[in-house]
Amino acid sequence: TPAETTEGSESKELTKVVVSEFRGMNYAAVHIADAMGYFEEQGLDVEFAVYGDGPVAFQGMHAGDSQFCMLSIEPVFRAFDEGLESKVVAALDTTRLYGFAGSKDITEISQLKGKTVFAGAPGSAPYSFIWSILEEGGLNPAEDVTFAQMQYGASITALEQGTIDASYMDHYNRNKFSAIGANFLVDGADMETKKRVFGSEKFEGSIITATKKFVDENPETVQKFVNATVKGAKWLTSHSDEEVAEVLMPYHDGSTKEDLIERISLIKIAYSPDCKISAEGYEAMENFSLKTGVLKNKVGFDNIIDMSFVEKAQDVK
Amino acid sequence: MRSIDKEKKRYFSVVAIRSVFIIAGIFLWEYSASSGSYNPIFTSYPSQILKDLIVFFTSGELYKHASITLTEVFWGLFFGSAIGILLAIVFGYFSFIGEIITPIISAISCIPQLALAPVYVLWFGLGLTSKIFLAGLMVFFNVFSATYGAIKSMDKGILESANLLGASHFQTLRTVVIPSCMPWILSGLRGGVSAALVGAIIGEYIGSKGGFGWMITYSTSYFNISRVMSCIVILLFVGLGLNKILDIMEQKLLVWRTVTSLRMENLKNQD
Amino acid sequence: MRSIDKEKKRYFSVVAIRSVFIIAGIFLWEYSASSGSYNPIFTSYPSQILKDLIVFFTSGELYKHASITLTEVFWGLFFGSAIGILLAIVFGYFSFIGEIITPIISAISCIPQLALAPVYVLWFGLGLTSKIFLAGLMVFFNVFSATYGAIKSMDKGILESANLLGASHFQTLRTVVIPSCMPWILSGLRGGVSAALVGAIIGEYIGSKGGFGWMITYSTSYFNISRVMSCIVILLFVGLGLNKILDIMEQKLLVWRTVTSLRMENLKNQD
Amino acid sequence: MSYIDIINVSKSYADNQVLKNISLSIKKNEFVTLLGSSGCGKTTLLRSIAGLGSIDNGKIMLDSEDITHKNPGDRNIGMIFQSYCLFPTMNVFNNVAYGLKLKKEPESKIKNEVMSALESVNLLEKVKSYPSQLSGGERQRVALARSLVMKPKVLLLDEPFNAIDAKLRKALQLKVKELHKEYDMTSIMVTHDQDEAMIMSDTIHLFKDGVIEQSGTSAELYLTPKSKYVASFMGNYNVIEAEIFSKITGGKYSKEHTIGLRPESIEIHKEKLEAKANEFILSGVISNLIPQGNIVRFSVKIMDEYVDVDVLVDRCSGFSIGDIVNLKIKPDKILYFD
Amino acid sequence: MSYIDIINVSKSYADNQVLKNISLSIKKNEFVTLLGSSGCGKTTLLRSIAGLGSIDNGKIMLDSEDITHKNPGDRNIGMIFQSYCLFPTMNVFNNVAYGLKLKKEPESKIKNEVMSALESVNLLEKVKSYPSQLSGGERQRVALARSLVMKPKVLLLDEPFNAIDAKLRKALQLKVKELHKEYDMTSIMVTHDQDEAMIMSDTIHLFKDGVIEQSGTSAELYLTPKSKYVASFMGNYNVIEAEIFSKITGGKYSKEHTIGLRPESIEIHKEKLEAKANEFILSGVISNLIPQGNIVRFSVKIMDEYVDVDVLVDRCSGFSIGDIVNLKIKPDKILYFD
Ligand SMILES: Nc1ncnc2c1ncn2[C@@H]1O[C@H](COP(=O)(O)OP(=O)(O)OP(=O)(O)O)[C@@H](O)[C@H]1O
Ligand SMILES: Nc1ncnc2c1ncn2[C@@H]1O[C@H](COP(=O)(O)OP(=O)(O)OP(=O)(O)O)[C@@H](O)[C@H]1O
Ligand SMILES: [Mg+2]
Ligand SMILES: [Mg+2]
Repeated sequence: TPAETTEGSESKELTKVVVSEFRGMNYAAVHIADAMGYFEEQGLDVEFAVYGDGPVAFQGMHAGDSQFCMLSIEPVFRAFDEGLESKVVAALDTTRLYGFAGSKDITEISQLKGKTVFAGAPGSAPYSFIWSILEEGGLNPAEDVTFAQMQYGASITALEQGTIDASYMDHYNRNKFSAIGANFLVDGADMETKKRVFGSEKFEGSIITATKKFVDENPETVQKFVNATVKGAKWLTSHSDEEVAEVLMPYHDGSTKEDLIERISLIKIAYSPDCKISAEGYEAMENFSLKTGVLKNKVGFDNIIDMSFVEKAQDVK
Repeated sequence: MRSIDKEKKRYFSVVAIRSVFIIAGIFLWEYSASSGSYNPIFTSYPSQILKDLIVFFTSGELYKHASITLTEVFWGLFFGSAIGILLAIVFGYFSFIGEIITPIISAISCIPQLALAPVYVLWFGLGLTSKIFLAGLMVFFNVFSATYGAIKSMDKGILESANLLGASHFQTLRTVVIPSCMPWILSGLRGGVSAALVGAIIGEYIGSKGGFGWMITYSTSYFNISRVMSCIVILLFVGLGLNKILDIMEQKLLVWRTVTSLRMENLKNQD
Repeated sequence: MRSIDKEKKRYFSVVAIRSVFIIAGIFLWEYSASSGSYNPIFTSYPSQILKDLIVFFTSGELYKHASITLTEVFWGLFFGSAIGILLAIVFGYFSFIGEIITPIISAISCIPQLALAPVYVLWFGLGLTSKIFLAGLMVFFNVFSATYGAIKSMDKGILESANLLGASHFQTLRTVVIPSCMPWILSGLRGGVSAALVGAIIGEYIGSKGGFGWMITYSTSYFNISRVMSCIVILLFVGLGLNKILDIMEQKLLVWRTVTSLRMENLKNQD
Repeated sequence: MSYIDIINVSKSYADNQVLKNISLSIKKNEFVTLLGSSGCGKTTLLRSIAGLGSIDNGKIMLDSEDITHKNPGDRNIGMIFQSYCLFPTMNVFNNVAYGLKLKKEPESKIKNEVMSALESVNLLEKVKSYPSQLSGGERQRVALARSLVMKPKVLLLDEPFNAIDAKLRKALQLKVKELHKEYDMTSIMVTHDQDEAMIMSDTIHLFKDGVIEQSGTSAELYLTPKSKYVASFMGNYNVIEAEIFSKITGGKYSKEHTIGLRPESIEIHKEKLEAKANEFILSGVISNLIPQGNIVRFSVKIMDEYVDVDVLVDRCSGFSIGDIVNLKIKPDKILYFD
Repeated sequence: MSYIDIINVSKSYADNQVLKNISLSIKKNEFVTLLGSSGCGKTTLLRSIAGLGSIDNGKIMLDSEDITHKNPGDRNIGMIFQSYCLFPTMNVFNNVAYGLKLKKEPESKIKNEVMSALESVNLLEKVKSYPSQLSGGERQRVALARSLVMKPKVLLLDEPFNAIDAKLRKALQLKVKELHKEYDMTSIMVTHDQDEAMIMSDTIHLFKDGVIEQSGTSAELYLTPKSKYVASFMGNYNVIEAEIFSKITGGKYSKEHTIGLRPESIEIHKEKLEAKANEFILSGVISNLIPQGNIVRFSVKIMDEYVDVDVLVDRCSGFSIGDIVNLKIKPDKILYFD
């Protein structure tokens, strides 16, 4: 396997590691670690494979395409139920900055009765989130609203056109939505609602995972990977938006520096400085998944989360 | 009589061998999945798909999604082929216009429609229209190019004959051009059937509230591969069914045609 | 001389009129976006796209992504058409096998490849292979059906002539079958060009490390429509370029063919 | 009054000028044949008359109307194409019925006319066959029936019988002639068969390289060819250069004209002959003998020259290869060419 | 020793039996013609010999080898197709050079042979044209050149000259005959032109409805046809039913046979004639007069019957329509059919 370590070799050959991801701002720590050469320091040669969707990226990992996968935790839970065992080895954020935007005339969740909303792909994290928001707002999501399914990129068009009445929104796209005069039914940074929906402010949903088998067989590689990631996270949380944007540029072909700065400024509050998943956060995530039907049975922290690598990584300089 | 019997025999052995192939494939799939040579979660396997199909059917969901997708496919096929044939004919008459516009059509057909999701939503919303448009567009590319090509390669002589015998433009079209281009139109339609199905599904990916495309995305994100496969199996059957209709049309419409085989021994036996 | 001049004149006026159309379209688009009749955020507009294209180019990103996508397209076209033509010929020889297998191919072409994303990833991983496979598969459907159809409709007489003059199977293929099916093969390739581009892009949607499909997904998720449009514009040009190559091949390879127009007046002027 | 006028018509394919300023008048109800070597432009001219090919220059008038730019379908012209051009998608019946159906004739009338046309071309058994299932001659007969059934005012026939056996051909020639008369048609036929041309036509126009070399009745062309070309094209004229003729007549011939002699105008005798005034008597050896149906053609070697002599098959007994014979050439049978 | 043996060959298209148990032997270096009405199965037989069509029953032997199931390309047979079947994608030169190129002959040799073949079919000017740019006759000549250039052991010609004008046709007939001899070919030709058949062939096989009605030299078939069918097919026999002949001879004819009379075997006179033993003298009126090249055919009306009489064009002066004439029929010229 490409993950074979070549310890002891004089020329310090790098271990090749492939990371599959659905490229987003959430995983900045890893990109920084890559850009700053932290992986190389650890003896890893990291390559990124970008998928159109998290769950597919995750399947790619299980099919042997990659060693690590960066995505939201829900598919990992779901797959666990299906018999695909994975270990979550680090988290990259502390909370979820998901938002929910209504069209001009929608100011209350309750107004969405009988309307069409977009909540991302069914079964995805945003979907569960919106589902809960709607329940919170006193609606029965299964009956009171129609979930339209579309490409994320089409959502803002659909909202403006009136094809849908409310849409899931990534926090970093907030300004685009306000440009079309959308109302923020749930603002990404609004912790109050979030606490009600998730049961906790902590919600370390953007994670790095690997298959259980890989973690069991290659603890050193995992450790090295996590070491670099944690170092990246530290750098990330201790530098200015401009500096971060500068470093991230190569990972976001097609975005200008201004775009990046804007997005970073919007979501940096959620960046995790230590990459840990708290017991409280896990509880919230598991409960939330159970509530929204992603999970059928409790999984249990230890069965799916392995924080030992992150713990060890904290001291690495 | 004799030769009809031969025909029938041949047909049955073709169908029989084909069935054997398919069944063998299914068994191999089932076996390799159940023997654990790979994790069946990625591809599911026949018995599981069958179970899921039954659930899909009995729950009434199949009907709901099928009716959505099939409506899109039907109208897509209809508009796509009608406009495709029509435009091919128009360009056949006004070849100057044809030369101007066909490269534009070729170029447009190179755009991955999925990328235009926002544009489609902008233009057509999330209803049937966008899916029909997309399916129709993809059918159009197929049928148009097949028909236009056939017209450009037509035998001039029979057009001239028809004209001399007093046929108007429209009559020539109906009685000579369309019948003699029929093999190509039908082959375009065969491509069109696939295109309509794929187009409708992609349309549903772009944005929809139901249909097999919706179901596939939904199931994919829940790792419910059996359901994805169920949808694919149904699409396969729809495709087969539509192709069968085309086969029948071919048999009815192309009685005049003799099919060429490249092998001398086969050629010989074709009377 | 005279008639060559006429040809040239005709060609230039075709190109000129086509350009006028395109430019008019661009202006209309620019105007309607800038006049605010709709929110340009959804479709962007020409001047913005141009600006973005310049950035895209100067940043070196264009080169990087283009080389990825074009590699996939190239190999997809290559394998898809090679296998398509080959299989069509094989089925032309062994028409019995052809009858058995073609319906299966038609049915498979009805599967929206996007739905099989997990399966492809399983089989081919994330590298070039999966994209080439997908592009190639879609090219294959086009080229195969065009070539197979052409072979089935070939004039038996010329096969017989070639055989009598001592041509072996392979020689007949090379000297008679392929040249006389060339109009259809080229038309299949035209469809194949689109298919390769679309296939490569869809492959990149499923998962990739770069390429226009990657760029489109990425940009879409940040609502960066100008970039999406830039990619589409580039794909359009790639499509036009490849079609131009086919035009040139057509001119070289099909000197023997006279093109039919349905209009009597046009027919008349074709010598 | 002429009915069809072809006035200064020219036509080129690229550098190859096929019709060179051709003018031709055809009277109403005339049956005209175009003769000429292969590739000389006969089909091109017929197609121009039908309106199927553009012409570069000139005018075509039909019944005093300029039809040069008129749509072929509006000319009431029927044409039997050299390559038949049957509709491959229609069976024999529908091919023949095509034109009548377009005219919206009543079903029963169509059926009657088609069946009788098919009967006259002897194809009743093939009504349901498709063109791809017919033999060459059968296809040609369908093409014939398809045009005849329309009873056009002008009928153009491009080698209409060349794939049909002699016996049926005779019958069809008669049939066409009959329809031509019955329906007051004006017909223009291309044929390579001199007999056919002579039997059927009122006037023959002989082409050479895109110009008309000679026009006239078949007898005129046959008996008084204007040039060597016509002579050699029409019959099987012995064309003998002045010098050579002078040599074989032992210097008795002293003019400078090349001479033409029809093979059947030469008398052949075994006995010695006396030459009367201006007559030539040549003596030679029979070197070959080719039966050609009702005549036998002797090739007689005189010095180093061969002269053809035709004799009715029943008058030729007694001659065989190697025999020494005397040929008598009467002066009025000799044609002189420049 | 026969070279090609066709043994009990049968072939049907659906319900239509085209070849009915045909057997035929052809000697090495023979030039054979197949005659028969259109649609009687001539092309089908040729194709079977070439190996292009399957046969239902029977065997085909070439040089004592059973080739029934041998690949056409391995038979060293050349064929000129009725429909030419030129390669539309190649120009004239390449069409003709095709077979030689496959044989990997040296370039220069190919060029020479092709050019000389094209010269002999008079197509040098068209070397670069594509088939779609040729006239009908030109296409046929390309087809001819393409086969001849190969010098096959067996040459099958399916109406090889029917689109070519008479003058060139003569030359090509000679050319083919010449090559036939020079290269020891065995040739089988289909033609509708009796003259052609007679000029070219050693043996004629006359078909009728898928069986061979009569085989023989042209003279045999012409002079001693075995049946009414052969008689009416070969010449322009007057076929007269016994009853009618009895009537027009005033009862002098009393047998029960239908009789056949070649038009040129009848003497025509203006003066009254005395009948010698067994001779018949009939008197009638000239009702029509058709010039046919070197002969003129009189149609003489005797009571209600028409009898054709052929006279060389130079011997017929003095006769015109409406004249009363006397016909003399010699007994040895009469053929009797059942
Ligand atoms: N593919 C076919 N399917 C059915 N019938 C056919 C087919 N080909 C030929 N026939 C029939 O077989 C018979 C003999 O055809 P063939 O071509 O041998 O005739 P032929 O003697 O060459 O006539 P011609 O002189 O007109 O060329 C014809 O009646 C024809 O209609
Ligand atoms: N489409 C074309 N392009 C170029 N040249 C052509 C074309 N059609 C015909 N010709 C040439 O024009 C000349 C006359 O052709 P046309 O068909 O009129 O001859 P034709 O007298 O009918 O001969 P045939 O007796 O052989 O049928 C020929 O030399 C031919 O090669
Ligand atoms: Mg012609
Ligand atoms: Mg034939």
